[in-house]
Amino acid sequence: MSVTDFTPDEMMTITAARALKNTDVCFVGIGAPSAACNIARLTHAPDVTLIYESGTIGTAPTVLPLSIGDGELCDTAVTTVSVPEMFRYWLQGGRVTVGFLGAAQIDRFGNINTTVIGDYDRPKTRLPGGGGAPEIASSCGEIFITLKQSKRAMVDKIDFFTSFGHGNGGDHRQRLGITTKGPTLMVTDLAVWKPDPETREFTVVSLHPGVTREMVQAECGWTVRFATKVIQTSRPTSTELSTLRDLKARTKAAHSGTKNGEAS
Amino acid sequence: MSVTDFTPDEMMTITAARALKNTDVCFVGIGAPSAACNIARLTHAPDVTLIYESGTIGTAPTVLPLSIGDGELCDTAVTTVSVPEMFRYWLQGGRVTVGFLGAAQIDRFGNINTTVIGDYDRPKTRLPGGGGAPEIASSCGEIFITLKQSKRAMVDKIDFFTSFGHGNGGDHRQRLGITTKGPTLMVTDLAVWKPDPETREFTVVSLHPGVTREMVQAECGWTVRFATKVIQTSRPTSTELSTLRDLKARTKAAHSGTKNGEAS
Amino acid sequence: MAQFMTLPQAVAENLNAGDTAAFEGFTHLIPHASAHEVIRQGTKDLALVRMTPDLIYDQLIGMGAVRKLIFSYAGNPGVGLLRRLRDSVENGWPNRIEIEEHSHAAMANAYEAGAAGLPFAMFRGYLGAELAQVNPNIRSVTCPFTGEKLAAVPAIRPDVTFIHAQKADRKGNVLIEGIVGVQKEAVLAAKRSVVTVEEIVDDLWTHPNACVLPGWAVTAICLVPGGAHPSYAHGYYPRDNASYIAWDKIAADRDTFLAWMKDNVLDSTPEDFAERITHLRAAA
Amino acid sequence: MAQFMTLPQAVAENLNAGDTAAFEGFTHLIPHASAHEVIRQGTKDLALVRMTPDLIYDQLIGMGAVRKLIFSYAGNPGVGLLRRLRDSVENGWPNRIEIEEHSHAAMANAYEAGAAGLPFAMFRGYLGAELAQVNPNIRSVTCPFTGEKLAAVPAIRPDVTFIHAQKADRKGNVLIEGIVGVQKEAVLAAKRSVVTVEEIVDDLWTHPNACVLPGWAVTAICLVPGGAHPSYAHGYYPRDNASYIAWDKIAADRDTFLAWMKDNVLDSTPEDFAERITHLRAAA
Repeated sequence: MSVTDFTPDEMMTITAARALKNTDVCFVGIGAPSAACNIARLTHAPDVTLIYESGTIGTAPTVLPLSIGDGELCDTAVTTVSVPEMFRYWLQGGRVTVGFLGAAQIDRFGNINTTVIGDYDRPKTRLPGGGGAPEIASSCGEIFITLKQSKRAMVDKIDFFTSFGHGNGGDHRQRLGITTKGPTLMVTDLAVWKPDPETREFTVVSLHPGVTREMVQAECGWTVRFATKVIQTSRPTSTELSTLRDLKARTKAAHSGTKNGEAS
Repeated sequence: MSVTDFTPDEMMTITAARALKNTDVCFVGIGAPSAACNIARLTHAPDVTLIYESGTIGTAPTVLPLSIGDGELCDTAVTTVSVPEMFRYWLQGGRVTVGFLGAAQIDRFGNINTTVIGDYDRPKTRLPGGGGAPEIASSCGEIFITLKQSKRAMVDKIDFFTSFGHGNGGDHRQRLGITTKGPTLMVTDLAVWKPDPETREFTVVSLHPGVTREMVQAECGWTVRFATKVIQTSRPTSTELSTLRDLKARTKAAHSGTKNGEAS
Repeated sequence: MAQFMTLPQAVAENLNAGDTAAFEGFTHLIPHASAHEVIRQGTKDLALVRMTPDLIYDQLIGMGAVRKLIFSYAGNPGVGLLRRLRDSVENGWPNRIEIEEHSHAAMANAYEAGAAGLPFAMFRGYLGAELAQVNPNIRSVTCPFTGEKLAAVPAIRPDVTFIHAQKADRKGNVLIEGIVGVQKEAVLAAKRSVVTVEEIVDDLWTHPNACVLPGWAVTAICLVPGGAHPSYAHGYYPRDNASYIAWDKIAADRDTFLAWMKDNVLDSTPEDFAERITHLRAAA
Repeated sequence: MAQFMTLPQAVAENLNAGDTAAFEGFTHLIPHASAHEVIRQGTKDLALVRMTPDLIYDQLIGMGAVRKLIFSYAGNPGVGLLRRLRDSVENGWPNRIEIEEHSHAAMANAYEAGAAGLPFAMFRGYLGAELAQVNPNIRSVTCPFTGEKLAAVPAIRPDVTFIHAQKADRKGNVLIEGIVGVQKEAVLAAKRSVVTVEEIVDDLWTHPNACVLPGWAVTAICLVPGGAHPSYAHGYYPRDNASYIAWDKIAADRDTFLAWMKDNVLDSTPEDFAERITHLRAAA
């Protein structure tokens, strides 16, 4: 692959990374958010503060962690606090500007389900659960979401409200007494979405290079709304691409570096 | 002074020290309690755990601290925690077996005033206030009190209930939902007092050598009750006395070791 | 006052059938050796508490030791779902466990409240979150000054907490460093505690404000080098990521799982953990 | 993000007349230099918060800068009472300050709640204590699980908190070590914060779990060596006990007090603190 070609996944990570500012304090979810946040740090936002719920504040890993508590997150952090302190002083204290979440299931209002597929008491699939998400969703200044599009993930009606986005839309957050902005951005492998200022429904504002409206609709379980003016997402720069690929290569080397133990 | 002579103050400190067990976890008030607790540690109870409200746990100072937060308390501690943690996890958590308090004003039920002399809103004398005492008095397994007797200190009615002892006596603590024992021992420069099992009024159970009942009454503002059987407090041993005098000498040398600064 | 003893003795003395038990460690210092010893001793009917149930709880559940699970995120970190947990919840194999589910914030606050001797924890949480509708242990209190309604959950007070730590000194003072998670709170919240350590030293020689549990606040200490494998012990050995990835396949099938448990747990001892980290120490 | 600046500039930019201000430090690291700068700038009508008001609050009160005091223990540690505070409360000189009095447990919990963004703190306290009858800010909440009644106090949320710390790195990350008191909570609870430090270094080189305030959580950092004198800075200089003892006489008389304040505060600068600790450094 030449440095001017890129995968939809790379486009997604790099676009998500661009949304973070150098002054942001970001609560990082694992998976896609972690890659995006670290690319931001390694490119345009060297001073962005990355926080993982394991208690590491201001961390700067050289490889992506497999878990949210890998040793390198602590080794490179400004400080590492206990988990109760993390949730009390740092998240609930209102010090986090951006919470960056992934999603197993999401609806058009940015409500997320990572709890169950099917009925809560007799689930078809028991998912991991909310972890930090319910309070990340309400305590962070705003929420960025990143996920790979599919009809299974982007659904008309989620099975369980693990974390609250804009609820039924409009001023639903305010009516529940939530003072933070909630989801303000969703970056998928196909497009960039922002909530409509009135209805709060996620609306496509930018299509990634080579992506059509039909392609976005084909991988989304609700009828997609497009902004009046839909632009094209800027292509990854060669710096962005090489930074991401180097990070992924370092990560792969590091995580396969241990032999399979005899027991776990 | 020969090693067989001793002052009433020495008798008080040594008698108070004897009450602590090697397995006790003791929350140490400043002044007389601090001397007694450290004498216990330096004589019969080398493993007693001393906690000061500044956050030092398991401290073993070589000189008595002038304040509850002297640097040596931290230098010699097993660990030093924040003040919120001290009051939440260690005191309120129910881990302290003995709280050792002094008193500006005390009544026969071990209720203590260190807040005001006179009316609260227009006090004759504004005292320092309760500090840790209100919750030490309710959260520690039991409370030991040590003070020099005087009619000014031991009064019929205290001006302010800074910390609760046995209230009006009897089961007053239980009626307030307090589950700890409260004051179980008072050591003065003249006698050892314990609460009557029924009324909870402090009752003299032991007179220090050379002290008469009249001498105890002369320095007490209420009519003193004596136990059916009043014994004589054992004289300080030469080890106890030399340990105490060495500690005081080291302390004096250490605290006068800095010149008076030009400003404070 | 902490007693030094073997892990089998510590488990036998401190864990009873029917107990509420917490095994804590937030990705780091997960007490694998203790969980395996519990499985070997066959203690049943446990109510298990843990913010992040992962491999050890998948194993305990799959072996039928568990009656109830109190948790906030049940996954194989960085890999996927817990297949033995799913089999229990979705299919009732080997038994259907009862679930009490919270958010991380709730669990962290509930441990904190337990350590602080409080009956409940209060925090700003669960706003719009559906867990509040399916878990009757999520209630509320009203601020007597502002009128704000805040979430309330019961304090966590385990009968016994198991943790793994870097070291203890000979008086039983325990040092935990790096990602410290909720271990201090989980120990202080519990009636009894069992701490496995990488080594026992003359002096902890650490920072005055490091995370230290005084010996008198701990029940039992057991020397089990490698006892956190395949999680890691900061300063001793790194995380064995390959084992986490491998677990996904092992746990996918009941028979594969049972065979693996026999070989690696039932027929093993706490001493076997030391060997499992030799290649990791070398790599670190 | 922390800005490095002089102490006069930090005080001028961050403290306004009428503000609620906390100067914290539990015996250790008391921000004397900051308090003196506030007195020199003549900022008035302050509501001061501090668990243990000692010399600096006696000085601020005696100079008429204070409208209200929120506290839990007002004494000269190891020496006696605060004579300027007494003169204000008992005789109204130079003005009668308003008093909001708590216990240490209440104040510590209230700072903790402030740092945690909560409107109030909840704890088991004030049982049988008369303060609950004279302070309308002591209320209660009922546990929604056990029915136990617990004490409640409003969170402390100062407009500005002043602390002194050992060091900062060039990104403004601040290290506090030894007896850490409530300083972290007091800074995180406040809208703005001013931190004086003994030195500014390239790297804090400390323990991963040390008490560190990230630079982005602090407003202003000022290099003021000796700025805690006559309290102490662990690792730098010991407590100047003689100065505490001397204060008792200085504060006993209004004229002696005013003369001392002119010589040692009004006619001095933050730079003078470095000299005041030279003899202590030598003794350490």
